[in-house]
Amino acid sequence: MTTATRTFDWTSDEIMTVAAARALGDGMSCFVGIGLPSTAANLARRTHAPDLWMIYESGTLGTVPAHLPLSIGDGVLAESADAVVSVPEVFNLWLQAGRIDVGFLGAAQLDRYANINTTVIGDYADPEVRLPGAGGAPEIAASCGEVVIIVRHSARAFVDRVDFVTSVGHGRGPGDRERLGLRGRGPTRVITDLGVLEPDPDTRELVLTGVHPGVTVDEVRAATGWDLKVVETPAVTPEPTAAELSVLRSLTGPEARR
Amino acid sequence: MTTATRTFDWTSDEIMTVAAARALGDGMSCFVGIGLPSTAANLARRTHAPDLWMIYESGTLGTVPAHLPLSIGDGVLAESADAVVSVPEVFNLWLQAGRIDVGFLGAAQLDRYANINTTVIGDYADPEVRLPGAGGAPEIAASCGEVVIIVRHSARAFVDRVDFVTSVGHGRGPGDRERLGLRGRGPTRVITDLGVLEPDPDTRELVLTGVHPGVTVDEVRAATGWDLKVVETPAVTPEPTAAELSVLRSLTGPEARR
Amino acid sequence: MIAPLDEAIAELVHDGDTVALEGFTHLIPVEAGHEIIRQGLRHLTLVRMTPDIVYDRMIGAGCARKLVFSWGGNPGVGSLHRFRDAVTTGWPVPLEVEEHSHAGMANRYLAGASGLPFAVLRGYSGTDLVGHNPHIKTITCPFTGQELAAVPALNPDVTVIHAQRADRAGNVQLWGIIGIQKEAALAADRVLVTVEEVVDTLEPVPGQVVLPARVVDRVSVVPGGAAPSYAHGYYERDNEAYKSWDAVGRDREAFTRWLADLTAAAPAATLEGTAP
Amino acid sequence: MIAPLDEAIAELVHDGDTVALEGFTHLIPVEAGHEIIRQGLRHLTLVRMTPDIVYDRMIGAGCARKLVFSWGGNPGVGSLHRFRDAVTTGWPVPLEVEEHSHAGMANRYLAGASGLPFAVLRGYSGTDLVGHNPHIKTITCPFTGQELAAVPALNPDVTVIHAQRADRAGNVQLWGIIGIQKEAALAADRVLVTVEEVVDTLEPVPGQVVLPARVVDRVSVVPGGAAPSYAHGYYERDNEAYKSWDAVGRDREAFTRWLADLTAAAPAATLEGTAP
Repeated sequence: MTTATRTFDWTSDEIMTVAAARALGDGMSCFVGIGLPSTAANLARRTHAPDLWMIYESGTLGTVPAHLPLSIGDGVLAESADAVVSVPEVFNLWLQAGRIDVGFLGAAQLDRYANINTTVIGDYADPEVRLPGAGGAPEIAASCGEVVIIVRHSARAFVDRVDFVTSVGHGRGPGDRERLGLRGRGPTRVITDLGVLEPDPDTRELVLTGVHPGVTVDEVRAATGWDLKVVETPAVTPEPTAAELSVLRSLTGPEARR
Repeated sequence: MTTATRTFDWTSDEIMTVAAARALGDGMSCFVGIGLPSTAANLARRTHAPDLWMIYESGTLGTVPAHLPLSIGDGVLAESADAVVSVPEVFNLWLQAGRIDVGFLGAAQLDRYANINTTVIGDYADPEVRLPGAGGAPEIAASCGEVVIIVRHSARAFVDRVDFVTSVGHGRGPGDRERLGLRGRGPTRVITDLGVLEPDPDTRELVLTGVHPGVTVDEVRAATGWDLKVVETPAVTPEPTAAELSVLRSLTGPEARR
Repeated sequence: MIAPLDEAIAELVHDGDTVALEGFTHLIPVEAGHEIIRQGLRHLTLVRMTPDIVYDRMIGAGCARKLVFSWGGNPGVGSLHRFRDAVTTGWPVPLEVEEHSHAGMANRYLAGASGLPFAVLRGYSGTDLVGHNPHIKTITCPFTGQELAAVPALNPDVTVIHAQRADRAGNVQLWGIIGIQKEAALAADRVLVTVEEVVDTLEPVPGQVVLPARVVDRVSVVPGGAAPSYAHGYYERDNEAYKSWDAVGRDREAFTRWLADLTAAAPAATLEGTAP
Repeated sequence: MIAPLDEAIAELVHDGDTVALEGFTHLIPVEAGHEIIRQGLRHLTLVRMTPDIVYDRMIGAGCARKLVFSWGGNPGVGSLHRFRDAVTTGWPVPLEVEEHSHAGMANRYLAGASGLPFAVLRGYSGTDLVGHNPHIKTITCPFTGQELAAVPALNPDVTVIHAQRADRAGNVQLWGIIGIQKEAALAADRVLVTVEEVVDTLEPVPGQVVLPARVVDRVSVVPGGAAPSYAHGYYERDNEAYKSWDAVGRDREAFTRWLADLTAAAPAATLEGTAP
């Protein structure tokens, strides 16, 4: 007996974003990276987490943007913020001081210990691909209470060891964050377009703990560049609700563009 | 033949303040201490130095107060300032960065090398007199391009060696400021109610270079707690002009009080 | 979030705490200091760049075992006699003193607010503050070899400030001379803000500092709570009060009478619930 | 003080200088960058937290020998192809790269503006940035023994920023997202500010930063000078311009044509004095 392939009325990017949004609790403070993290955080604030306190590295604290910001320093972030502070202040007095509950990051390359590379693919001195670089990520990964990573799943992105550690996840395993003086707990969830990975409490290695509806464990393994461990019974992500999809599409659809 | 004693139509405090005001060049930036320095700086700005740029440690930059501020943080300083910044900013980004031409300080005790004591008279652990302490003075004395000190002359105030070095003048002599890493030139003039003292270019010891009208060198020597050296022909301070006195009295007279 | 001053002090301030009441001449939280006296708090380490008459009163009342400061005087008037008496004779209780320069104190708060254990500054070099304060050390620049001063971060258990306004959620807005209040609040474990008024919406004001509600523990409405200092846009400095304090503070008996009057008076915030 | 842009650039920027054009997404001094290209400046060390299309253009035009930065991309679009080409193939000239995190760059400017030789931060620990950048060192807290990161002060020869307004004396006012502009300007030896307009009086605006005239060397009136980025209160971000740059920057020939067009056009400020 073969399973009939069901067609969903949402995309893999959409369930990734919805799953990421659900990772944010109401009332949390969240340091938001641009791109997918920003979409997910704004979705959370418009659904289950109306008191999510969003902070962007451009210095906008407690911002409530009327539409999705197009860049990290979009004017819509400043207009609605509790306060707008300078870049040194956002990093020193807010992030470094340990005031932010969750950091929301993307990645170009991610390894089995959730270390992040956004610098180069290949050798640093003679790179195959030159990526944008660190931005705020190293200190977001170091100082937020925890880190949630959103990244599309592929064997090119999910590698055994990143070519360059731009931002530390769990280093090479247990005790590394403490040894490095990193105060936050580090990545607690990696949310992809296929499922959810979490660090094993003992080894700190990323383990597949959940899959999105219609995704098989073998598909996730094939899209992962190391021998991915899987929990006994991976959870299946609840499907996006009509309300979640409606808000998400109002944020990202063509009508949201100015 | 005896000299007739002339009566002046100004007080010794007034000529002190006028002489101090004249020490400020137009267009200079001046870090202003409260009390006599503030009176002198505001007099300068209203007479020969209309573009004097005054900065107070309360964070008011380029302030043009409509009346003499009563305290270092008087509201009149904020209302008229080019910018109002925080206390860390005024000390770090403005004073420490070396942007201020002249620091204008008072003193409770001053020694032959123009070191300033505003902390204690007597032993630190068991003081005869507990004074207010350092305030902004140590770093004003360290970082301004030069320092002008205003203090009333008395043998109790002008001592061979201060009981406590709150703010460094010329240390114990030549090379001391450089050795201590103090970037400004230090005190270039001490203006009192009797005359003007300047550091000897070679020894850095304060030398009497000028007396106010009607003051004799012997009087100054008697009011100085060390064997005061005197230049060959001390200058005599030009008397306050009618304009200077008029502005000064409008600043300090009863009609200036609110 | 919004609570009467007596409740807020009772909740946030405890015997033995390190407490900073900040406000650089402007917006000094004087009424909060009075309430600390009324509640008979003891063994406090009081921190303040410019201890003035509010700390003179708290020291005279015996609240403090230690004072951390950079300039202690009655601004524009003269000395703090209760402070002097405590330092020189130990009345009513001995007062330990740790003193800095303004630059040092400002950077200690800034480091505390920034989550750093220390701050670096060009300061103190050659002064006798160094020898009398073990909290001033030297650090060498790893790039240039230059020697600079290092001071430890200051992280009060409680910071109390006064501001012009808060909204009902506890977002705080202050303006005019902004001093060290933001850094002192962000450096503290707990934050109490007394305000002139609570409003529905904080209309932006040029030169404002906004402290988001999430870094504020309690807001107490205390109109005039900064007097005899001033609140920009609300009331001016009462210079006569500073001058007249000189005679009270100078004399132990006069001070003791002042103290009895203060502690006899119920705090404004609880008056309506008090029997005659 | 107030001078045409071409004169101001000629006076303040020289071959081999370390030059920072700052503006964190907002108020990017794009026209000043174009004028640097037009004047054919060479061997610059370009400094900027977020090199975006203005630095892609300057790098493609061969102005730079080194880039000091923390995030290099076309925000919301993708890569900077001229930057990539210079780094990976050395076209048109090799580009040395020194990279930091945002926190590191912000603190480098802050130290530079504060007259300190270095800054301390919790940062970089465990990252490969440390091994690839000799300007990241470790420092030990003299009070707690904790290890922290140290980065050297950044003091550009010239900082260029764009602001909404200046007055005739050269006092500069900017607001909205204020970024790193104040620190970058105060860290520099020379400062050029392009502005949307010069006004008689700078009416205070909530959230403003004011740079007093005495820290500004030249003000040039360049309306629209931040486009395609935006100037809060004046114009919005031109997202299409960012997107369409991708195709131009991706192709050396298309870029070379763009560059020829740019250098053929006389700068706006000198148009009236130029023969046809």
